[in-house]
Amino acid sequence: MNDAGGNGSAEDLARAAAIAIERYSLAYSTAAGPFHALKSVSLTIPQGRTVGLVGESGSGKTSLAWAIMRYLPPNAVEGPGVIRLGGENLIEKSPAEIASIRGRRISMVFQDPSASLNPTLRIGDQISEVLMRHQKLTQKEALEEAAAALERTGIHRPRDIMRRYPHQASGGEKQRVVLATAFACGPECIIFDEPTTALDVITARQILDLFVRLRDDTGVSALYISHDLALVSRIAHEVAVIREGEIVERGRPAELFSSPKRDYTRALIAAAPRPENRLVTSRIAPAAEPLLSVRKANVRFGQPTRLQRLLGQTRAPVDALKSVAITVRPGEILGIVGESGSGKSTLARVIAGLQDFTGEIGFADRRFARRPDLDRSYRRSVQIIFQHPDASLNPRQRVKTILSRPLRLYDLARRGEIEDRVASLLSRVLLPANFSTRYPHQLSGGEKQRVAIARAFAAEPKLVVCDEITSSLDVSVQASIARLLVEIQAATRAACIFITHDLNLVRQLAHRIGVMNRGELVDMFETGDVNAADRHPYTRELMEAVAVPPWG
Amino acid sequence: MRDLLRHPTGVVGASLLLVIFLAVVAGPSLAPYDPQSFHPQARLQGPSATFWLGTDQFGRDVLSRILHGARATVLFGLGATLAGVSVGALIGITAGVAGRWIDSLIMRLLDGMLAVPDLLFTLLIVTVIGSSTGNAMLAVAVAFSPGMARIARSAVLSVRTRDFVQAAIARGESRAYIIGAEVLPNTIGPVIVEASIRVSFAIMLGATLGFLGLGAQPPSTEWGLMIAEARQFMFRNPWCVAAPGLAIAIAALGFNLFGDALRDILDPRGRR
Amino acid sequence: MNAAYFVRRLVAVLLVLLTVSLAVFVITMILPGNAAVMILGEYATEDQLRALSEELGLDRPWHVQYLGWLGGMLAGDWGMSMRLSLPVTTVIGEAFWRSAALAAGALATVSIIAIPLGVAAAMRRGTGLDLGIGLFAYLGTAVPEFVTATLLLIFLAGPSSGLFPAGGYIPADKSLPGFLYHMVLPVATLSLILTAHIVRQVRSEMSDVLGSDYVRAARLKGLSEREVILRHALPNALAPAVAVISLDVGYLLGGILVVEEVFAWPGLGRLIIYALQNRDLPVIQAATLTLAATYALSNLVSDIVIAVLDPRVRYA
Amino acid sequence: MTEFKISRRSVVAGLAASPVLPELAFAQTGTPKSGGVLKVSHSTSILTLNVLQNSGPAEYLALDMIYSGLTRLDRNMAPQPELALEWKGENSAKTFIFKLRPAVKFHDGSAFTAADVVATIKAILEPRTASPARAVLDMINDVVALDPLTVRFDLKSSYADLPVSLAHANARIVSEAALKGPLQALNAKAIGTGPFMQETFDSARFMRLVKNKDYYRPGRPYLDAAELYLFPDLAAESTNFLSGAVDVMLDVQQADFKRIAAAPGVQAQRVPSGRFVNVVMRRDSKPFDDARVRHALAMAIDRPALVDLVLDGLGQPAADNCISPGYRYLVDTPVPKYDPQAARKLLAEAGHTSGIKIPLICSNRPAIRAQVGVAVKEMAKTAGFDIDVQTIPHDTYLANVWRKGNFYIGYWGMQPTEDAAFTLLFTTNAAFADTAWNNKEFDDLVAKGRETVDDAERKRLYAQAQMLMVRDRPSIIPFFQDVLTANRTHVKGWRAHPLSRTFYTEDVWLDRA
Repeated sequence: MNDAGGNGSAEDLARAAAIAIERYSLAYSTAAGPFHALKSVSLTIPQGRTVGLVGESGSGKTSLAWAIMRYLPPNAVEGPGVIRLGGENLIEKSPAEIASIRGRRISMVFQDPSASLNPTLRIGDQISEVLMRHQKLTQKEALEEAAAALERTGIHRPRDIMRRYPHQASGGEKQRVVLATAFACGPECIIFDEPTTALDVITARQILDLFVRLRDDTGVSALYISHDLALVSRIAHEVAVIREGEIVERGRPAELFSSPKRDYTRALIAAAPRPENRLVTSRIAPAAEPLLSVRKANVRFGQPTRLQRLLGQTRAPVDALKSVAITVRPGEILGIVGESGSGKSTLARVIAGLQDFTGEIGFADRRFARRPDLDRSYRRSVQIIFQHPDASLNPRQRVKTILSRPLRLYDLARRGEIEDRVASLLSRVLLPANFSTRYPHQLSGGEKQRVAIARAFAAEPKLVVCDEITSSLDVSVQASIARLLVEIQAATRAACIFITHDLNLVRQLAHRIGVMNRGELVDMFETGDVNAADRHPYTRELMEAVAVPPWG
Repeated sequence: MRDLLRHPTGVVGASLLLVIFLAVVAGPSLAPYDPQSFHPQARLQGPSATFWLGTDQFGRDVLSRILHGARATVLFGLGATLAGVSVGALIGITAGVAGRWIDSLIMRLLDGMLAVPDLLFTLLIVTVIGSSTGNAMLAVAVAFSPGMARIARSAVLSVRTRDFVQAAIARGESRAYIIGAEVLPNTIGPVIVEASIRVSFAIMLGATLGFLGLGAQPPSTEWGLMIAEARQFMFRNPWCVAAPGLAIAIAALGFNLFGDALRDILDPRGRR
Repeated sequence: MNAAYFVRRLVAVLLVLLTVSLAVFVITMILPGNAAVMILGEYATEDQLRALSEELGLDRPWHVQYLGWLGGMLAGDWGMSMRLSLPVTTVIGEAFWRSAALAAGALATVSIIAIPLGVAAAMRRGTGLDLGIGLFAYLGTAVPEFVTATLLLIFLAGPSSGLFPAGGYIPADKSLPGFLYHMVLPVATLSLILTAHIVRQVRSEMSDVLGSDYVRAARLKGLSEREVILRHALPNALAPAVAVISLDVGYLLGGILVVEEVFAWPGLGRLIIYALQNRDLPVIQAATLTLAATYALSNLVSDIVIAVLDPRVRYA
Repeated sequence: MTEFKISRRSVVAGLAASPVLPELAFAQTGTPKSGGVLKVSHSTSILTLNVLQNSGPAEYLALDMIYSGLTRLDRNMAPQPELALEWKGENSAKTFIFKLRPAVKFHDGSAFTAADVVATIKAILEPRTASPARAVLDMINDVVALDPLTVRFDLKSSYADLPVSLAHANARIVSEAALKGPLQALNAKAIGTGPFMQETFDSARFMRLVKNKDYYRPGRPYLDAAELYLFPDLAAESTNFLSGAVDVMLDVQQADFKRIAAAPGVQAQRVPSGRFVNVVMRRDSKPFDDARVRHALAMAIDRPALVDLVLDGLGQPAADNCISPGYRYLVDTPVPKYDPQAARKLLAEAGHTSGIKIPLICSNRPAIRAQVGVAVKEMAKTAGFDIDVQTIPHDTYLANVWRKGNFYIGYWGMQPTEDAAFTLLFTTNAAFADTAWNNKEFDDLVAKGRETVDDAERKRLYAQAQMLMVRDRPSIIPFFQDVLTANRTHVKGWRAHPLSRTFYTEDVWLDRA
């Protein structure tokens, strides 16, 4: 366990440190025996500095946050070790003392802003109550101070926002409110638990910039917890990597990335998608005959029925797709990038025949104008893979049944051959043959997504639509799935539409990239011309917002 | 199944149900006396060595009548719920799967039937088809079906939007396969949970019908009827009312606890 | 609460009542042993039966009868009760308010007892109090109304204790204390079962809220436990609790039938049982519709209350 | 007022079955005080106040207070003068002249005259009125008002008991004016000449009657008012009565009688009556066309045990003879002994060697029918009768089984006269014949009995008729039920009456200490 810097005794270091954690262990007693979440962890957050804590899900990073905030579930068993806030050991504090410390000397910002605001209370009250509790302000003074705090977050028309209820504010606005609340009482330290993950890329970037500005203005020390190494490295003075409850390595970001000492850190860095190491080498002739050509595709949601119009409930309909046109050439990987709500998933569902549309789909030499026209041969040659692995497999069917279904449906294998065809499909997605008898709940997220991929390619499709298939996986698993997809695609020469919000990842594997915004295809370019002059302004805005790892 | 045994209410519920199940299956053979035979000299006696739970107004042994009555009462509850559940689930699933105007038509009808309280709805039907155990069972089944239909429908709607069903649709699977192999197996869970809780309501509804003289008729040994007949004599031998009342409570409690435990196990979020 | 929402809900209620009226009419039309036999009873001869059924219009085709009846209902002329030879409107009018008093009493008692109990159980989850409340809740829903009513009758109204009157009714205008005094046991029976049912629902709603992110966030802002519960947890648990109570109004209306029979409370419940036993068709149809209308309207009222409590619904 | 003496024999029989019996003969203590409100609880609802049509137990009480008939039966079933002061039968009881009480007013102030009597009797005889009294008055050919205070009855055949029939509960006098309007109007508004006037009538809850100040019997009624409270639930009614909330409990259930009798401040009354439950066996249907089967069933029922089990001892075993103790012309017929072996042998003789399997239909109202059904099933089992008891709703029973089925349970109140009892069920053209006995000899005896005025001759004729009934056993009448009522000790003058149709409420007074 190497210690940062290693100079001077632990005490004086601690005095200077806002937060000092020494050899702290934590376990959760469960029916299946104790689960060791933190194993003798030591971590110091110097005054006015920001320490990044990076780890995958289940690494114990959030447990550490709870330990610091003294908000542990009843089945938590704390081992030896000390957590000091400005020299005082929090573990010995009484609940009353802890209550007075929380929000005043140390506060916390959560991942999902909309969940951490009380839906039945106005926003203004949720900020002022902290001020009234800790600063003993009157309600009027507290509301004034709250408005000022909101002002500082750069939110426009703060007084108007304060009167509104949480469901009337956007994700970005809500996170600004949470930040204002956290900074309101000028705490000594603030813990950030993945504050930008639930936001879209551009808003996330704005919130990050806001965090840096507020931190520098107030000089508060901060613990920034995240799974995104690249992002943390841009804002943290020091980064610690945590794995299964142990801090594997820590150091300044630049050193850590340039010369990682531990294998796990190295794997983490490698897994983070970087545009430069391309996974796809093949070239697609620009003039090739397109396999799929979508023309003037329109989708409108919430069209009031005659009866509703009669009763005067005409809510404005939403146009999810506005005359989108794209083409995909055989063997090509077309990347589609856009924020949530940009219509990229709707486009995927239209192509896969799951969403009614107006306009025209051309496939090979056939034309389809309406969803019911999409016949079985079209559906066999166009397959779709979904984002959430555990929702895309029927929980009551074994892997064998799931994989054999397409074979039987398109009678690609006689009864006898099914068994070993399934085995070969499993091996193609690097899963052992004995997985065929398992149920989905017995597989990990990554393994389930591999089965989904195997199911898609079982039909020997000409086009596979991938709708954010890596977004809900851990970073390291994401990388392996991406590589697997590219290998199978190359082997089968099937075309692929790869939809994602992660610009770095799409630049690694797509031939061409389309950018969508509010239901329109605003840009389409060869991956290489990503920084060309004639890029659409929205594309450029996206490029800046995405954190590119600092090295190289 | 084993996590049912680790679940406190599950254990209590299961043991109560075991007792009830024993009474239903082995009741008649365990009964010390013939439930109908009179013992005129021993009328309205409290529990004694010869009559463990005492005797009723005709001198019939209350314990034997309860053991014989288990079949009439519990099978009434099970039968009514089963019929109500299957009809209700069928309607609910068709509404959930068909969608569009069929769905809204069925829902309007269900709202109409649900607006009438269960007991009143059952009374109406029993008065129409005449009061007897069979008719009362049919009435309770009909009264239960709207509630069950609504639960089945919501279960279907929640499964329909799941990705694995969308994948099946995208593949071009037939509607029958989608319903049969993908949707139905995943809606059975919530339906079973609701059914087991409703059995206790069915038993109590049946007993209330017996009390109002519209359910089982003499000489049946249905527990609700036993209470109704014995109420006149309750001041002289409270046991002939307390014993069947207790039996009903045990059966209703058993199904209730078992249903709740089942719901917690099937619903991963775990309400506890 | 925009007007369109209100209009939509009212239309839904009317639609529900129309379905109920059709269902009730069809059901009462196929009653065996028609009403004429019941009225004239054992001394009637065939010709008298025919004369009476003509007089009551029982021989006209059923759809003609339905339209005639529906027209009458809407115009406020609910016809004459066959046995009581009183206009149905007066018969039901009086009985309705007496049942409404019982229902209001029960709902008030339940809201005062069940909600705090449910909240307490959720806050002290797993302790003795929670288990005790849980047991009471299970027992309450396992005992039919007429058994609870009988037990209350014996122990609280028996000659030995004589605490409360054993059933009966005194009009409020004659003597309010007498009226309330006679309401105690019927309301107690209804409340016992409803409380048992609602405590469990409130408990699970409250434990959901206590486990929510915003309650955790409130605690981590350093607010006192009292503030967290009163300002953050309770308001969010109240709206679903009201929804649950409104759903149980149907359960309550069913219970009233039995309680009024046992405690001789001359309300709508007993009127329906009498009408069913005596095949008094107009009273059956009108009373069932009234009950269904009450239930549908109570759902509407609870929607409004929920909208008041939960801003998300208010600005839907 | 004459105390009621029970013939020794019937008391002994009744006594045998129950250990303690409350004191029966009541001495009249203290001088009556006027004033006060009598509160009465009853368990069957008052559905109609139409005195010509009503049949509910509580309805008889209310209408006995509001209306009066030409004559009224005392507790010995002898007709006493009421609206008629005196009457005499002419040319061997084929015509009757009734002299009416002068200066009597209806509650609305209108005068009572012979025209009202004529209108009422005509209304009763009109089939459309469907009045139960028609069965006992159908021998009237014509009724004429000779002058405002005299009425002449011309009968189709001589009938000595006309004054008794005119005392029928549904033969009370309604004003001519009221009868001009629609009959249904009488259901909710009752204007009679009786001791009490209708004040409020809420059939689901309670009824209040107030004192008729100008009632023709001076000094009566003592009470200021009477209030009748409906308690559909028997347990609630008895608890309410014992807690002192009401003064009189109209009908006491057999199950509760001993407990109420033993309660402090309560006086329970029990009087034998002719109310019976009968097992109807249609002779024109298998297997009851064979007399041996009927006699076998008669021997297969343990009647004293039945009285114990179903009536809790409060009744007397009967011998299938519809004439109960208390009738003048009763013939003491022996109660068949319970002998299942003899019954089984008789059945075998009749060809049913392996016994008989047959359904017995019981209506579900009142509950006593099903209780008797269940008890008979159990008792007759050892005699080889496998009886399947089926309980069905009352109206389905009325519509499909009554007077059509071959084996079911009937339930009948006591009739005022022997003739009424015979012609109710057992003569060939009886109003509600359902046994298909159709015995010509029995019909002649009843018809002759109706015409003879000479007492000894009538006794002989009716004795022969009763012997015929026991010999042929048209239906099994296992017991007669006692009428049970109860009142608080401060209530004086409240008497149970075998017919439970007339209550003399005007003689009741409250001895508030």
